[in-house]
Amino acid sequence: MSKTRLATAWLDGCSGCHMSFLDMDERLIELSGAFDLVYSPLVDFKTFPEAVDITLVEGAVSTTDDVEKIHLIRARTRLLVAMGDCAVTGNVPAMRNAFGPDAVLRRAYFENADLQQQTPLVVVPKLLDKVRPVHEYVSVDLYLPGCPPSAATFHAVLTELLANRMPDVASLTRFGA
Amino acid sequence: MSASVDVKTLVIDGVDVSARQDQTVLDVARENNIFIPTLCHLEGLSEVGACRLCLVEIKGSPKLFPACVLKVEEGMEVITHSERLLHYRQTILELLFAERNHVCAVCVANGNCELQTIAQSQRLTHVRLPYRNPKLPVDLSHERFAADHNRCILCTRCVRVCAEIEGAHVWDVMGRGIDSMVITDLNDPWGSSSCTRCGKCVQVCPTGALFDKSKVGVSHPKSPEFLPYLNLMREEQ
Amino acid sequence: MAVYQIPPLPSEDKRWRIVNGTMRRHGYSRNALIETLHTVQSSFGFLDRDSIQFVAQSLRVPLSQAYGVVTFYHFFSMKPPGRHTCTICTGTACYIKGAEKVVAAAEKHLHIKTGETTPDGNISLMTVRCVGACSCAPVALMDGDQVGQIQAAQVIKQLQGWAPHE
Amino acid sequence: MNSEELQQIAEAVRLEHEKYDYEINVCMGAGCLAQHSDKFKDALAKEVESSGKRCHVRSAGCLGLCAAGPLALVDPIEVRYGHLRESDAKEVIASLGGKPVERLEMHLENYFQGQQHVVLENCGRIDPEKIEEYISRGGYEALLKALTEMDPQGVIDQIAKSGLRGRGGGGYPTGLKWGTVAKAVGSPKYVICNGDEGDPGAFMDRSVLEGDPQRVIEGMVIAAYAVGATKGYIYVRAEYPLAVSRFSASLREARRHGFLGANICGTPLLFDIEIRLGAGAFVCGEETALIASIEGKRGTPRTRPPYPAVSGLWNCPTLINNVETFANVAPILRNGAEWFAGMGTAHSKGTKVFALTGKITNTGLVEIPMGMPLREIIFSIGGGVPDGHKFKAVQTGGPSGGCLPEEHLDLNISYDALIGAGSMMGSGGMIVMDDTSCMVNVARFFVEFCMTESCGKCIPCRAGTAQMFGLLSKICNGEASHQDLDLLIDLCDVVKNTSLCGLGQTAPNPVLSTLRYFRDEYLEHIDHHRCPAGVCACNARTPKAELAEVTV
Repeated sequence: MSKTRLATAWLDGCSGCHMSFLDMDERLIELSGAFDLVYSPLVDFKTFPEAVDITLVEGAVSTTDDVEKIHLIRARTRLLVAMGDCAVTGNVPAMRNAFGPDAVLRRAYFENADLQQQTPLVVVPKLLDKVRPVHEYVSVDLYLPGCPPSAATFHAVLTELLANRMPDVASLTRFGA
Repeated sequence: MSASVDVKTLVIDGVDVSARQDQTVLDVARENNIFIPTLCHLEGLSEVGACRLCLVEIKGSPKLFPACVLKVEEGMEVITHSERLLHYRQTILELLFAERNHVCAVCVANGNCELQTIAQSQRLTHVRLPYRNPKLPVDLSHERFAADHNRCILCTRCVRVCAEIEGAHVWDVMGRGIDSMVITDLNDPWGSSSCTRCGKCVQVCPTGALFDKSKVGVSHPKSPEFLPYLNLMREEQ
Repeated sequence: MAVYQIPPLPSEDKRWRIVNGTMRRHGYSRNALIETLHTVQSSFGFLDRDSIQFVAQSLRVPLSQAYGVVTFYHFFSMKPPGRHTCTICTGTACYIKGAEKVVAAAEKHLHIKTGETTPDGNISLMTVRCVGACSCAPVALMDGDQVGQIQAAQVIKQLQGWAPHE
Repeated sequence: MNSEELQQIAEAVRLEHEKYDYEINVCMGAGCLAQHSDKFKDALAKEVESSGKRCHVRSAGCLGLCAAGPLALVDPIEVRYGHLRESDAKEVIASLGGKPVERLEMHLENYFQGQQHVVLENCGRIDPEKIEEYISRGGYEALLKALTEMDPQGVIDQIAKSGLRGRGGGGYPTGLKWGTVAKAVGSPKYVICNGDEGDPGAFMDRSVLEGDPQRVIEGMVIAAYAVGATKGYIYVRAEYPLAVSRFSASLREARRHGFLGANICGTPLLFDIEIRLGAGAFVCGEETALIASIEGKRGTPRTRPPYPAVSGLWNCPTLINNVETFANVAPILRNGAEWFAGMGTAHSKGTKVFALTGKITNTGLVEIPMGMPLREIIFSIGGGVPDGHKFKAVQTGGPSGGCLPEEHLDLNISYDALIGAGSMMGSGGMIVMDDTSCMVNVARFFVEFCMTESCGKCIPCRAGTAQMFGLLSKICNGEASHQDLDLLIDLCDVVKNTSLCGLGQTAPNPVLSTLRYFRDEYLEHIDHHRCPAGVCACNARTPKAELAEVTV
């Protein structure tokens, strides 16, 4: 049996979910026999590959770049997992929705900047008007709430997914867990 | 209580139970360890039947009934858990989560929140509805407490406990529909209102909407259990 | 038990006596709250903090409850009205006959949204849920006078007529 | 007041009327008044004086066709004039005894043929501010009959036998309700008349209150006798100032004649009525919300049971009926339950007043026997859709009702038939739409209404209607997906089945009925980003377009 092609991706989030993922520690080694990590911010792949079995997406959709990424990921993934509260609910990144992106940029690049007060226009992608959870852009197959989901949750979920079963998420984690 | 209280027998989720005639289905279910989710109900306060989470099915009726105000009847067959009820409860919870800004991860009530706990018990893992993300105030004017309207679910427990138990009626609801909001006095800052500083509203608040400022950054469990006891003491006096 | 003292009238303004009259007629009963608020609004044109507080305390209604009542009913306004008021009906019959276009035209002309008053305090633009004159739809109330089968141009003309003459 | 005195008053009015060859009833309803019917009336009176003709000019109630106002009806020749101006007075008076004024006359044979006036029998034919005129047309006979010849149970039996059902929308059997209140333990008991006609697009109650207020008072007093109530309230919208002032004046008149107060008509009956003003909240049409409002509180409904019949105003047994229901009471007692039950269908008896408006030739009040096909009301009485447009839908039941298409026009009006078709009777708004209306936009209009009128107490209605409005707006804007439509349908189910009161439980009806009959219009917005009727501003936005407009 060929190994499951697993990917993880990082949109607008704090990377805490990825840290928690790594917190599986030695259990990660135990699981790693069953998958190949084909794309992840944890490793150095440049492009998101074709024919991925499972992708764990951390973070909300908050920039034009995120929108492109998530559509690409969805197109190339069989089972998409919204990983963590930002991907599932918008969470902390979405707290700016009540104020709008301009207020955020003004705060970051003008009020709190001592030198060179200006809005970056190149390299940094444009902020969307509203930060949205992943499922408002593409269909999601499994939701894994938690901020972040615990290492134990990751372990239980991955064990099930790698065995081609759907895990019972509600018994493992919740919003804000 | 008079000695000649009628006893009724009914069936809840296939279990035969008996009840006093003045009891509600919710009371009897809880006595028999049958869990029905509630948010606006709190033992010791009047019932408003507003959160709709305790809706149950009665055999023979297409309608749903809120268990918190439904009086028991002889021979009644109650169903508290079904696919249909689960779907309705989940959707109601989704409506609550999408209505305001419930950011559990950074909420003072995280881990001690009834909304959060019930969402998990109803197996809710995401919200299909678009988040409304309204801009709402946080009132920090009170010396001891704070009100974060982003977390309020308008259960009106604070309004009822203040009016019915403390007797001050400092809290009420202003506006209507989606614009409703709990207020103190004439929509005054809580700190300069006629608040008696008793803190009951904070203890009965099911979410992080009303909280004790000293508990920010540490665990903030609420203790509304004093209510039935307090009512009993009053009856005795 | 302490005897409850009705608070003194807020000012010499004679209109407070009318308000007090309504409360007295109802024996200062709590259930006269809405009736009394109607009297305040018809006497003063709107309700403010002082008037709500006076009425609430006179009737022994909790302040928050009185404020809750005022903000629940859309007939009550907490903003002073403009010198002129243009109220456009947005009931079903009026909607079917294009009241939305009239509202949009009035908003554009006055540079305000419905529910607002022009910055010079001259004109308030309001909408109402059916005045019961559906046969004459679409309907507007121009300073309270009902005008039927209105068209945008006609309403704009009236609004122009209300503009302050320099 | 006894029956001799009543007859004396009626006789005096008759004698007075015999002095005249003609009576001209000038409509003083709010619609006609707004078009200065009062000035026309004054001109007419002046003209009568100078002409020396034996003609009586009367301020009358609503004549029905408000769009053609100011209106006047000339008795006994049954000539109706419309669009009257002050300057027309001379011509109208001069024509008396000769040919009617052709240029002003309205030919409305079709409009009146098929109508049957019970509730509106006096509207436009009496001066609503003169109780004597009401008495001269049989007014208060029913009350005297009830007080002197019947016991309270006998009155309830008659109402039950007549088959009268609540005219406010729900259609609950009136006799049954009265019986429950009569049997309820507790005192005092209250009678409340629900005049909070909040349904946008309906003005039946307004016209009755303005045109024949004594009829409502008589109905309420009879009800008070039947159920044993001592105090009554009528809750009227503050948006109806004329109805409020006419009704207040009528209450004073009724008191003066001993129909209200202590010892009504010389019997031990004690009953009086107080007016309470609404303040702009549609939800107060719901009976428990209305009670809260009379108590001076926020008009939020509460869970039932207990029903108001058992525990209502100040927790006392309370009878709540709508204006039109009370207006039917006196004729039933006067003419007998069998007479009333002889009109209508098996389960919907009597007549129903509708406010016929929208894209229809004859807009106005119509009263028809239950069981009449919708087609007859719209195309015969209403004269069909004007300006060469095509009929598309008729909306009944207000924000709680639904839109019925062409294929349902042969439906016979009754409570059950309308519900079966996905709409409801409601209080009597009937709005006709033609091909220039977008049914998705219509659904959005009603959902927006329910959203702004939701009291906010229960979450499904408070947030559910707001979410439904958001999804409908998305569809109207051509930005929605099929997933959004599925979500909308799911929300409709949840809001309908879990809301606390009737407002929320029926709020999805306009969406569900338009989805049932006009699904293709929804799909057109979703699949092709266009509005077939050209109403919605569909700008064919795609996710790409949304990206392009993001700025920093």
